[in-house]
Parts: sequence; structure tokens; C-alpha cells
Amino acid sequence: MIDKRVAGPAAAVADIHDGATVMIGGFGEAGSPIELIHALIDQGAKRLTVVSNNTGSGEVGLAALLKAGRVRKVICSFPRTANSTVFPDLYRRGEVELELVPQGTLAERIRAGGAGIPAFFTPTAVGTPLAQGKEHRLFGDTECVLEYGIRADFTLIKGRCADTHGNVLYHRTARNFAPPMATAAGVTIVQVSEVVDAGQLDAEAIVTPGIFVDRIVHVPSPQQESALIAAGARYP
Amino acid sequence: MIDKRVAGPAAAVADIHDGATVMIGGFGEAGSPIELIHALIDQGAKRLTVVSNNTGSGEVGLAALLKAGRVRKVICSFPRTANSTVFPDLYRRGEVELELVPQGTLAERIRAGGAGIPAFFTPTAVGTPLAQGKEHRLFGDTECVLEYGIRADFTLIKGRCADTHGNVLYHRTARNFAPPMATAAGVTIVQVSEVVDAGQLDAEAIVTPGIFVDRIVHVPSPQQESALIAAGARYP
Amino acid sequence: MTPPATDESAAIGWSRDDIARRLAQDIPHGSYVNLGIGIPELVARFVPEGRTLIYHTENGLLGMGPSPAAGAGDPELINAGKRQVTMMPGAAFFDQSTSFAMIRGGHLDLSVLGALQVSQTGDLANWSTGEADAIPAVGGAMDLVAGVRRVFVITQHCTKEGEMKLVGECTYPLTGRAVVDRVYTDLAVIDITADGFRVVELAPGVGFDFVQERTGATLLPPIQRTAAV
Amino acid sequence: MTPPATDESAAIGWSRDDIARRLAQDIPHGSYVNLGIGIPELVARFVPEGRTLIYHTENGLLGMGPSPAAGAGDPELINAGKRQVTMMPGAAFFDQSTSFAMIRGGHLDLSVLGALQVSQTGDLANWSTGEADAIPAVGGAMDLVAGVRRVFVITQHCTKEGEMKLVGECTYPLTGRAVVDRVYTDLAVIDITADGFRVVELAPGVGFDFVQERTGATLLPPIQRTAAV
Repeated sequence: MIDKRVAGPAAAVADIHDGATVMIGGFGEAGSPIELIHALIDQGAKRLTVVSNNTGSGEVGLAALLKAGRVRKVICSFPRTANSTVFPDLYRRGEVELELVPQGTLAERIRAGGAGIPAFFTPTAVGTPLAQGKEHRLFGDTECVLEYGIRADFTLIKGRCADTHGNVLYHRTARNFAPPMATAAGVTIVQVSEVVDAGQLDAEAIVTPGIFVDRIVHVPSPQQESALIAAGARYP
Repeated sequence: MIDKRVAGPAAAVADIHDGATVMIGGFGEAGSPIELIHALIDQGAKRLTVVSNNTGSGEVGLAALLKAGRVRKVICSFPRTANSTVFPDLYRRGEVELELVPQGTLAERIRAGGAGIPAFFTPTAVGTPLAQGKEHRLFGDTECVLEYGIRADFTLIKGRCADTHGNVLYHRTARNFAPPMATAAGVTIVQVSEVVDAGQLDAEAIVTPGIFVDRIVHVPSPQQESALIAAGARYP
Repeated sequence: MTPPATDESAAIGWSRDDIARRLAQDIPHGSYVNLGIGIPELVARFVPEGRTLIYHTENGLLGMGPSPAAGAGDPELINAGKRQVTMMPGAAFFDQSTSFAMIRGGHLDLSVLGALQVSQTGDLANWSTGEADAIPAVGGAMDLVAGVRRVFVITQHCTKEGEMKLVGECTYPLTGRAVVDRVYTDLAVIDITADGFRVVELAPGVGFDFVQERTGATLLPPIQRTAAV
Repeated sequence: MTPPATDESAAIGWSRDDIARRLAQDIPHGSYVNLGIGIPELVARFVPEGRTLIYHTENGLLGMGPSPAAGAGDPELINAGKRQVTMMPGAAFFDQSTSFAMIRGGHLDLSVLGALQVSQTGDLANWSTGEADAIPAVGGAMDLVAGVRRVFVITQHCTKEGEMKLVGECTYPLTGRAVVDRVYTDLAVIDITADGFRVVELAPGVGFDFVQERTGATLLPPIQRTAAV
């Protein structure tokens, strides 16, 4: 019998090492695996490189991980949002490195990392500062830049429901970066609010097949970033 | 209101021009859009380039299109199967050109074509005859070859169910090449055995979003290649 | 570059709603459309009766609907601006790599974006003013302009400070090169052509010279449609 | 190259079932496995009690089960050999680009394949004999050997005609270069190491020299495991 459940968030992230590259799902608060991030803060790993579309809001979740000084570098497309002050402060003080990547190029680089494609050409960003220093090549009339796949040591994502084999379903626009990130890490950890036995999900409707998932954490009632911020919460 | 249904297979393929590149879904008989292929035979377009994983069996479907002399070139990974005689005969007589592509590279080239990625590097086929003459590059310890995206003028695929917006669900391993092919053509035509109103499908479970589909043809009882061959059928 | 000092410009020409309404007229029925955050979102309110557009939001939804009723929202059903939205019949969810495959692969018919500057060759600058202290953030803007079939810009003709936004060459960092097809401002609708800016239509009561004075490159006059040639 | 003429070779060593059974012992519980068409498929019959393997078929199914009962099959639920199969609890369907992302991206633990030739550096030839009149067909073999973490070959040690299949250098067109980890034949289990072929285990009653005579490159003897070093 195959059962990828682990005891809880702490057990799931216990082996994330100092200096690890960690992909973290979410677009804004949608899909942010807050319980896994908080467990990672408790666990204490340092000098992390974080791959995530944003940098969190308030002082919970991803922003709290940054605030705790655990992140050396962020690879993302949009590091500021309405309630985001932690990253901007760190960045202005020179305490965190930023690799800014267009959102679609970020998604494609992650997919490529997971699909064994070391590099690809894309027309996105040609003629902009984000293409500077990159290899260019013309395809027909379209100038492109060469972009490289990204892989991580760990991926932390949030799903809605998983079976014990690690097949995952998501909730609406919380899906966002989770499926490609699930494919691109040595160890993929997913928190879900529901776990069912293998065979309970429709094989036609599975979004992330279990082969991409290593550990399942059951978090029955995940917290929502905006609700925590509205309540004035900070972590830890 | 948006409704992408067309009257039938003949109407769906009416504008496929001589010399067109046509992607045809299916892995063996699973997912082969036989009714659309037969309509294309009736329609008469010539000098086609066909992108498909196989070359059909017996003298129905894809094999019948080849037998009718409509295909100038085939891009595929596996052009022979148990009951396939049409393609081998044409190939040995020098009457059809073959571009042989590893199956995964074929799938990725089609996806790239649909995703606006003109080219990508892959380790597949390095050191083999299929890598000869291709640009090589080393990424870390892994030597790779450069492969190019493929696009087509038309894609013909089979789904199980579509809504009027063109959102498509598939049946088991009949899915195979249909989702990437749907993205990679100027005009994508899907035959399905069931059509429902927009809003009747679960938005979380849609495999091919409607943006990739141009025409829906309702074929309530599609024929199965093996059954036709067992019955001694030939087309036309 | 600063146009002639004047206080009139706010009072004349199209209002923001007018610009959005004018732009909406140019979107065919059945189009797949991505509306940028802010003013571009206004366009959805003015789609002519009888036309259905399908809205794409790059964070993973096709068939996006308007904001939910108060209290009925879902914090995980949001748009690219991270605001809660709804879904229409026929909607589909997908991941980010699929969403940007739609964009980069040319599957969307139209992207409507705001601008800091648009050049006469269609260069767009809309993501960064290049200030040293700014936090750089690009999101999906570069992908949209590189991939979507047509790119419309909706913007005030000049900034609040009176700086020209339609220019010979952008001074802000680019979002994309030669990507804009048409610009809709409070003063005019202007195409980017091989010859540069060409006026398609002037706002009511706005003269050609008035617009030219507020534009940082030569404006070509509308092409006259004659009854017979 | 032809080994010493003998009629014994068919009678001694492991049967095809034996080879499959021996190979199956080396696959850990929970592995994601792709079995090639033909002899490799036998492996699934001999998985030791208490282990669950998850079978991938590259045409788009993870969690493939055995052949259906007569008359219970679905012509659109097939394996890579285009034979009807079933699905196990926990199965998932996906498209070809996802299926080969699994393969190329190193997500599968093991690929078991047949061979025409395997070289002492792990080159594999298994898709073409290079005959002029043959219809070239490759399928997913090149993707599997390039991407899957471990590649096991299961094969007779020599062809029916007595030609060696384990060779110094392949003469048939390659499927992949330096891709094979281990070979299971009727005579022995042999690792591909940095030093060449190394015998891991001999079939009962089969001597080292007997295997060496039937192998087209130097065989290294098994590494002796001593109780203490």
C-alpha cells in the first residue's frame, strides 16, 4: 500500500537544509501554503532561495519567512503588493537579493525544470532591461531570448484534496503555480484540507498526478492570509 | 452567446487547403478522429503534411487518407503497427516523406508550437541518428539537442464531451496528443460524442480550455478503428 | 517634454468611462480578452449589447466574471490584481504554465493595458519608472505584450503633471518593443502604423492641432474614406 | 561476433520468467516504473508479495493495471503496445506532453527495456537494425533512456542465431548513449560500471567463463563482499 501522508507540517519540512532552494506556490494569498511556511519558520533553515510569484503581505506566511531573515534571494515576478512592506524594506537595505522574472517566463522556467528541458527560447522581455545580457536569437521575424529551467530542492504548495498516492486537486485560482512547481523539486510537499483513499478521485480530473508528490500534509482548516492580516496576526 | 458547433464533419473540414499541415490526434486507434479524417478524404485536399504519432491501421481513418494519396509528408514517432501496410508500402515506393521524431520530443515540439516557444533543448536522442545535423549544447553534464516548435494549419482531434465554448473532456488514453495539438494549430476542430451548454462542465476538471478550440462537431456514435478493420471496412 | 500650459485638458475630450466605452466598441463578439489592472478593467462595463467577450485573467481563469456581491467572495477566486471576482458559465481553471502558454502562444485576441509611455514605433513602457529606490515588479505585462495578437493601450493623453505619454522614444524602461497596435486616450484614438502615430478619431470638440501639441512625435491625420477612388 | 557453438545455452541458465522474477526483486516498493513492450511486461507478474509498484504507460496513464477480462476491455484504455489494459485505484490520465515531462524530467524511478545490443559503456541499441528496407519507428524509447533515473535491460544473453548482444561497441543505431544501468539475461545479472561490464550474479549452474565467452567485451568478476575490511 502506498500512503504519502506525513504526521504534520513540522514533519513535512524537517529536512529542509540551510541554503536550500524552495519553491512556494501561490499568487497573492490564493494557494499560499501558510501552514507549511510557518512550519519552515519554526524549523529554522537559513539562507534560503525562494521561488514564488510574490513576496507575501503583512507579517504572516511568506512575508513572515522573509521578516525572520531566512531568505537570501527571491526569484519572483511581482515582489510588491498592497500590504507588502517586509520585502521592500529588506530590499532597500540590501538584505535580500532579487531575480526579477516575467510571470510567464517564471512559470515556463519552472515547467521546463520539471520536464527535463534545460533551456528554451521565448519572445517575452526582448528589448527590455530583463533581457539584458541574455543570449538572443532570431526565429523568423521574432527575436527571442534563451531562458533556463529552474529546479528546487523542495516545493511547498497547497491543494484542496489529495488521495494517498499524492494525486491532487486544487481550488479555483489557488491552483496557479502549484502544478508546475510540483514537478520541479527534489521533494514536493503539498498541504490539503482533505485526504481520501486512492481510487476515490476521478482519474480524468486529476490535476497533479501522484508521481510529482512526495509528502502529503493534512491541514483540515487552512488559514487565509487576508483574514490573518485583518486580525492583526504576526508569525511567529 | 458563444456556440462553436458546426453542422457536421464535412462543414468542419471544408476549408482545409492543398498543402496544409494537419495535426491528427490519436495513439493507435485511441483518440483517432475517424469521422473527421473520412470527411477530409471526401473533401479532397492534397499534398498534406500530417503530424500524428502513428500512420493508421487497415484501410480506414488515417491509413485511408494515406492510401488516397493525399499525404506528402508524415511527422511521427512510430509509423508501423500490427495491421499497418499502407504507410510501409508508400514509404518503400518513395511516395511519402517521413520525419521521424521521438515520441516525447514530438509531444514537446507540439506543445512548444502552441505555447509560443520557438525552440528548446532536450537530452532525448543525443548520440543517436535522430540527433544528427542538429545543434548540440552541453548543460552541466548533459548534452542536449535543439528542437523546434511545430505548428499546423489545422488540428483534428476526438474528445468525449465539449461544451458550446469548446471546453473539452477526453476518454481515458484517447486523450494522448489531443491537448497539445489543440493548442498548436490555426484552426482546431474537435469531434465529440456529447455536447453540453456552457456551464455544464466542472471548471476544475476541464482538460482543454475553449480558447484552444475553434469548431465542435457532434458525432454521437464515433466508429472505432479496430471494429471497422475487423468488419473488413475500407474507406471510402 | 511638456505641452503648452493649459488647464482645459482635464475638462475637454473623453472621460475615463468615455474612453473605455469607445475602446469596447472595437472588440468583436467572442473575443478572448485580457484586461490589465486599473483603468483597462473599466472596458468590461461598456461592451455593446449582444456581444459576449470571454475574459482571461493570467493567474489562471478563463471566463472571469465581475466582482462578487458583498460577502459572497472567495479569497481564492481572484484576478491578476488580486481582487475577488466571479466565474461565468463555461469558465475553466488552469495553472500558470498553461495560462501563459495561452498568452505567449497567441491564443488571446486582445490585451488592454495602461501605459506610462508609448512610442511612435509601438514601444510600451508601463512597468517601471526606473527610479533607483523603486521595488521592481513586472508581473505578466511583458508576456502579454509579447504574445497577445493585438495590444490596445488605454491612457490619459498626458500625465497629471502635463508630461506627454505618447512620445518619439520611451525614456522609461520598456515592457516590450513594437508591441502596441492602438492607443485610446481622452483626446483621440491613435493607431501605431509603419509611418508612426496616425489619428483614427478625435474626441468630440478636440482639434488635431490640440492633440499634436500634446504628443511627442508627429501625428498623421486620419485617412479620409472617400466614397469612390 | 559469435560465441563458441553450443546447443546447451537454451537449456541452461534462467528462463524468461526466471529473468523477470530476478529483475522484479530489485525494484523497491512504491517505485514508478515503465515496462517496455514484450518481455519487460513479464516483470509485473513477479513483483514480490507486499510491494506495490505504480506502472506508467507513456501514452498517458499512471496506475496501469493488467489486461482486462475477455470482453471487458475498452479500445481507448490501452498501453504503449496498443494492447487493452485496466486501471488501478489511484490511477491518473494525462496528455502526451505531461507524460513525457514525467519521463524526461526524471520522475520515473525505473524503465525496463529490451535490447538488440548493449555496450560496455551502457550504450543501448533497441529500435532499429538499420536495414535499408526497414520502416524506421522509434516511439518513446529514446525519451525513456534519456530521462528515467535507472534503466534496466532484460534480454537473452545472445540472439537465437547465437550473436552476442553485450558488446564492446554497438553496431546497430543507438537509442541512447551511456544510459543502461544493469542488464538481466538468461545467464547473469551484469552492471554497467565506469570500468565496464561487471557480473553481479550468475544464473544457477552458469560459470563466469561460460558467460565471458558469450560476451563481446571483458567481464569483471563480482565484487566479493567480505565480512570485515
